[in-house]
Amino acid sequence: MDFTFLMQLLINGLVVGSIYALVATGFVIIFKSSSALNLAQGEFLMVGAYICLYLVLQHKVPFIAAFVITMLFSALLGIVIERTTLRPLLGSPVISVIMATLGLASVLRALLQIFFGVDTIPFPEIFPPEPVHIGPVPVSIGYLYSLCCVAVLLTALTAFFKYTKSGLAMRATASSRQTALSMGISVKKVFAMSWCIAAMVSAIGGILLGAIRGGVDMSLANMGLKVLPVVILGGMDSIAGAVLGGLIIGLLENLCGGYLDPLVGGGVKEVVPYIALVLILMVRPSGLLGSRRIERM
Amino acid sequence: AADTVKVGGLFDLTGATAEVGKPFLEGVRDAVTWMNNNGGVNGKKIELISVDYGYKTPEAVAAYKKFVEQDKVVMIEGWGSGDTEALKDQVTKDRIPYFSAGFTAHMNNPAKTPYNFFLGASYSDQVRAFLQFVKKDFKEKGKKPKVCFIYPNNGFGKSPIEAGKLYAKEIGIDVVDDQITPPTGFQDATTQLLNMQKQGADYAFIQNTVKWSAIILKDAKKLGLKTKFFLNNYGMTEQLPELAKEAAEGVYGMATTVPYGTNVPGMKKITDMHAKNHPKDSHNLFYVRGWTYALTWGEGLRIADKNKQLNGEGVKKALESMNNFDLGGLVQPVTYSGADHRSSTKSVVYVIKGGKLVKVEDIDVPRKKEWLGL
Amino acid sequence: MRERIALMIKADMGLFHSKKSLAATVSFLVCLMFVPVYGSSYVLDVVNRIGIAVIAALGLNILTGFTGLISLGNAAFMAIGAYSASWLAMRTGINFIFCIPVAGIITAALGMVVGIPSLRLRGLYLAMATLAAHFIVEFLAVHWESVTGGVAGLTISSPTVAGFALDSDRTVYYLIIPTAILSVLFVSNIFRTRVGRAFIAIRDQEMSAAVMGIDVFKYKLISFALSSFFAGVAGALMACQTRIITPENFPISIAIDSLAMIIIGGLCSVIGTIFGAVFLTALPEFLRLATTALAGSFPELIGKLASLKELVFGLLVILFLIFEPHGISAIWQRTKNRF
Amino acid sequence: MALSLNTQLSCHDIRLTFGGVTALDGVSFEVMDGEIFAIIGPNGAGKSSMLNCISGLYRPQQGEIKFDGLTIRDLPPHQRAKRGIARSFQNIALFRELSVIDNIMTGRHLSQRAGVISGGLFWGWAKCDEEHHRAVVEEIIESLGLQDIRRCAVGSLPYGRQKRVELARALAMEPRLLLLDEPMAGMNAAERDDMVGFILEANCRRKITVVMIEHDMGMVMDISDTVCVLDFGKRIALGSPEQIMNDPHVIKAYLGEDDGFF
Amino acid sequence: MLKVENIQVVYGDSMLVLKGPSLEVPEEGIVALLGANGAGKSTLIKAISGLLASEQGKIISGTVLFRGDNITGMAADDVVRRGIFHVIEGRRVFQELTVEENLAAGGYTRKDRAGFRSDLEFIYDFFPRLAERRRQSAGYLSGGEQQMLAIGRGLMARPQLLLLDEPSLGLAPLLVQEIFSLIRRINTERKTAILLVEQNAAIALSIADHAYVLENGAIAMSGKPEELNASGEVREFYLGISEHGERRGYKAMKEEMRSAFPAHRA
Ligand SMILES: Nc1ncnc2c1ncn2[C@@H]1O[C@H](COP(=O)(O)OP(=O)(O)OP(=O)(O)O)[C@@H](O)[C@H]1O
Ligand SMILES: Nc1ncnc2c1ncn2[C@@H]1O[C@H](COP(=O)(O)OP(=O)(O)OP(=O)(O)O)[C@@H](O)[C@H]1O
Ligand SMILES: [Mg+2]
Ligand SMILES: [Mg+2]
Repeated sequence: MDFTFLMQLLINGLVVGSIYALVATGFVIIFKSSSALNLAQGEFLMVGAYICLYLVLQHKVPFIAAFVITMLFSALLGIVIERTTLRPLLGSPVISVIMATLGLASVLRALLQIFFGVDTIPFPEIFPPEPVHIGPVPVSIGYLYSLCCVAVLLTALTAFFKYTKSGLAMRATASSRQTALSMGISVKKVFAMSWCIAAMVSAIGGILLGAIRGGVDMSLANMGLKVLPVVILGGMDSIAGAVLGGLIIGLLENLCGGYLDPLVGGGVKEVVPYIALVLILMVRPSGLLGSRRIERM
Repeated sequence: AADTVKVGGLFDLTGATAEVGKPFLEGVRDAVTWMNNNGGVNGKKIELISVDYGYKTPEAVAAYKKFVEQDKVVMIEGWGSGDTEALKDQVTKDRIPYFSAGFTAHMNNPAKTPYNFFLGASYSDQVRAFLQFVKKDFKEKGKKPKVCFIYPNNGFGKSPIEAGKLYAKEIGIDVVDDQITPPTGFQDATTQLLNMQKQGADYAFIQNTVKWSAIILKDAKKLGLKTKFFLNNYGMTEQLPELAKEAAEGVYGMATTVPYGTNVPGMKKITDMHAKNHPKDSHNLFYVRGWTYALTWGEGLRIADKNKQLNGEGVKKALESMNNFDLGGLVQPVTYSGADHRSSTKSVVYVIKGGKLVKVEDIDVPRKKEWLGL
Repeated sequence: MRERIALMIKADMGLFHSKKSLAATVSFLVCLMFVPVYGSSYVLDVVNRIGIAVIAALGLNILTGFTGLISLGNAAFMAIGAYSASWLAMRTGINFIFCIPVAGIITAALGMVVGIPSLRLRGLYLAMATLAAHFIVEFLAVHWESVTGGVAGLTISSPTVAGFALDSDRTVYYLIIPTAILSVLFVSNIFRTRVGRAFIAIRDQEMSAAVMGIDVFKYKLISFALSSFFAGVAGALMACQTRIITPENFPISIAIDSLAMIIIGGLCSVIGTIFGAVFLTALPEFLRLATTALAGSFPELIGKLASLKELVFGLLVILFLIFEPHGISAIWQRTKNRF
Repeated sequence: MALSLNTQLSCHDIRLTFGGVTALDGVSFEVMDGEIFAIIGPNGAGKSSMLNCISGLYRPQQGEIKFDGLTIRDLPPHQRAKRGIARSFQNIALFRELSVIDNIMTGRHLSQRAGVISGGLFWGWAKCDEEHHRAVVEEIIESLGLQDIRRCAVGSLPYGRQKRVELARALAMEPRLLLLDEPMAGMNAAERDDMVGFILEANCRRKITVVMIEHDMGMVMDISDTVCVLDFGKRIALGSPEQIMNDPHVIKAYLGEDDGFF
Repeated sequence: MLKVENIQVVYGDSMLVLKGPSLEVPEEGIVALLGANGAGKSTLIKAISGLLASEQGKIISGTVLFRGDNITGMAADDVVRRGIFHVIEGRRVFQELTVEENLAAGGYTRKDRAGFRSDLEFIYDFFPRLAERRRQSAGYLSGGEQQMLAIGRGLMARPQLLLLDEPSLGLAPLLVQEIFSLIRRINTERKTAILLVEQNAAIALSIADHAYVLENGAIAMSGKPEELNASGEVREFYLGISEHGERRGYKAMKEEMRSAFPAHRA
């Protein structure tokens, strides 16, 4: 019984963590090209989920097609946002860019509210409702999809950043924009590309989350804040870190929820990621897999 | 102008509770329009000044001050627990009746909060009704039923828990566990449910709003739990089966207002107004709840006006003179008195069957004096 | 020659660059004195909130603007200030007024504890440690019921000064606004002296600051302490103003608002902080009034108008950053130079 | 030449590695009170690393560093500054957002006393103190010819000017030992002349011991009293300029056969 | 090849830094640009390469022509694609990237893979220190190594016109000589034209075909190296040669100072 309980916690931690990892990846992509934190990440998730939902419910588009259209739309949205908001801010300090993403979050939320209202819209059942059993542990199919997505994205993005010219250009741009420009790297294109990719990755996350929760509403955006410790724990510039961080936080939350919550009367699950985060950062100041800051005179 | 009565309305249309705030506002507004078209307050028109405060307490406080000083309203239709708590002393001082859509029991004791009102059985009375139901429903001989409370860690969540535990003890039910969920923004309640399973709870009461309740129910279904779930009057809504799908089947819950479209005498005007004003919106019992609130204080305004006391204090008195005021079955008949602001102690139990809310029975909880404010 | 230099030094060091700006400031302060006489309690409520926001944002600007340590812990510090002042006043019966500075000091001490990770963490990683502090404080506020009253919070009776009860917006005004003015003065002074320069040096070039003899870690802690002192005082004043505090009074959005204030107002500008606080407190108020007025004529649109409010807010923030990345203080400088 | 024979700084058997890279490998030397000591060597030889060890930014894995006979090996940088060690950096490390004056004022940090509270009140002595140190700084500004840019933010100054501000900032500390990392890089002949003047003045008039890294051999050979040559982290020569100029190892590793350019 | 005509540049709307200098780089030529600190040399070549925009600088009048095309105010990345590469002053390496990635970034606009590899080999051959550190983060390199890397990136791009801003900064004497012979070699072998800003006037003049002296944002002098070498002013300010025709030494200056302030601490 107790072993099953542990197994349940572990497996649930991993699968829930995979969703965190997925969302965190979106953060990392933006960070890797512009050293900025995108605080509108949660809203990006929402946009993806709502668009897909809208296509399926209002226009009766089959799910796969809706998914593809959502991807295209998100890509476009990424580009539009880059054009209108980020590009004019090219020379500004990073903190201003972060603030702008906060403004962006407001705008996106408001637009979604205007178009889709504030009600929770039920998500069509795109995955079979029956869970699959891993050993004794039932797991929702949505989570399995998210595990797969994470695995695919991890390899694809890592390879992209490491081996492709565009990946190199992104990293160079994050390091120094002016120098990147002098190499002939189009900083604008790099930004457009990274926002494009980030928006698409987020849309995948949003759709999966919507499907898992069964409904989409404004509270989906909270995921953005929730995933921050994951990104930091893994290291802000590491895709693998985001994945590792996601899984660790997922596990940690579940283990603490399972074993500590009953002792102190709940709520530990919410703070534990942060406590762990601070402790780990004291040992590894740039997260688990993040690249160390270069301080050298 | 002298022929209007001003009422301030604090609503949440963009904040954390917007999805219930919006139909509630529409209900209140349609009811006001309806009343104005049907004689108003003895010929005077009600002017509802509605403000969206985005569920942010400081904005509510500021809006309140503007209502009182600039707009000179006679009463206020408030909303959540944050604004109600923050303003409870102020409204007493200013003598402004203040209705809220939160059902926390400690707002129904006029000795402490003489100007606060709400309409329907308090959260605590809903939990008591649940416990009575459990007592009756549990068939295994020689064992005490075990119940668990699942609630978020905030004022709303905690509000009925103490009352529930006391009453459970009183009638011989074991409360085996409390499971605390985050206030908002979780998508997984597995650990809480696993813990509950470990304790072997037979019944669980979820004190939460519908979308979070749905997530808990879905996880429970995934884990294959045998526990019987109960929801409060913000969880048991028409939306539950849509969000939780199969997981909602067989789930019980309390309602203080009838679901939209229920065949009761008071419903016709509501469906008519709805067809006229929002033909495209789908509506739910929160819309009905908005109506019931407005109709109730509309009656209060009418009595106060008849008594030539159309001011805060007069409206309070008028409300406190209501005895079994019937709204055509939309809500339990309303009774307020100067010593007791419990409009009713009766809850109606519903169950989800085939994706619909089906009424099971009424449960009346005794109106005990010592339960006032608890 | 010597005299010339001495004169130059005097001119450089003054807070006011001209007689005119001194006169303008003094007349502004005099006007402030009379606000309670003419303002309604609604106006006073807003002005009081602005005053509190100024103090809190000023604290954050010390840390983030001047020392370069991004913090998301401001709401937590305000909460600590609010709870400790209230708890003290309730437990010991000391006049609330005296509890305010004590709360500031308690917050400063805890702020230093939060600052310890700054020994090793930089930039956004440190920001995350302060965010952690926020959630830990929130957790304690909810669970440490004997001190914080749990989710129900604490209710404070209004303090009295020399027989006057500070129980209305009008009277609390005379507590909040002078405190805000003193805070502004204090912080402006700090940045004319070595402590302020040390903060900026650490922000710009930490290693070279260390080589100049600045004990970097110590000054980071001082910055944390000073910053949280002001946040704590702001929190205590907030308790005094609202007279009921619960964990829900200090959501993370307050910390984010503080950050927005100093960025939109102008990082490392004291006057900018004031502008930022005014802007971000008054704007939602203004937008709400506007949408309410509109909703009076188009009641059907109230839902959409409410969202519009948020849209306008977000757009304004973005436009501001795009057209004036250095904040309102830069605009202020330009207009001032024109005269 | 009236050089005292007191050792001011002694480095013994310093070894510094970064992962696999050995930056310094058993380097030892002594610097006399009041002398001008030059460290030269090819790029990547470990010269800057050596200065970093002395000023406390790097901590060598092995070896002993003594200043005035007391070990400073384990002191953090700010405490070494307190003992009287100041420095400039190879890649300029000024406080970019501060004005020239304020940059130099940070050099007075250790001599000033104002704390948070007295500073915040800015009353009485805190104010006097500030004025007094301001005057000292004005003097340095004048002697280094920085008057015209005193209120400029240093970030936008040309490279050469920034180097000069860096020197001023170090001098404001009134140090006993001044470490200069390529003080004349990026300057033309006339500016070099000025810089040499400033260094000599610091050394002779202000009695500051100077340890400097420079690639301008003409200048190094002319003004330094002792030269230390590093290559691949090892000391390959130490001696007077004349000795060094003729040392075959040094010629091979660093100077090159053709000395046409200096 | 490159023609700059009466170009005026301001920083931040107000500060006029370039007051209309003109300059020309012929095909396959090496042109040196000398000038005091703050004269505006870096500004001038930033104006050519389009990097001004990222520093709040603006060209307010004048034109820059490259092979007859007007490239005034063109975006920096487009300028690179046209074949002009700017090695920025002050060792601006991508600190977080490895040495090899830095070099690869230098060759970002190139299409030929084979040439890319052989150029990489060429650079490692020339700067063996870089080869040793190829997998290390560039931020940890010594100052001189970073300078090598910056120059190496310029070579990787194989531009038609290379703008070098103080390439010898912080390099050891031996290496300075090598770098300048390398510049010569690139110029003759690859037919790359070069515009060189350099403080080491002697060596710059020794390889240049033509030279300009910029003072206070305007061209004060220009001509063949020999002509400049002959000018008294250049000799005094840039070459450090005294009136008597020999290198000015500091020995005397030191002796003088030491005797003026004799009393050293005991
Ligand atoms: N980004 C900037 N903003 C404002 N002013 C600047 C900026 N960059 C340079 N300046 C100013 O422009 C002038 C010319 O600078 P520039 O860097 O072009 O000189 P330089 O000749 O290259 O000097 P050096 O030899 O020191 O490199 C200087 O007075 C400098 O202060
Ligand atoms: N923090 C560090 N991490 C890793 N390697 C380092 C670090 N600091 C220095 N190194 C390495 O140590 C060696 C010596 O560097 P140092 O900066 O001391 O050289 P230098 O003699 O000053 O050269 P230059 O004349 O080029 O400035 C270099 O190869 C460099 O890569
Ligand atoms: Mg070096
Ligand atoms: Mg230059």
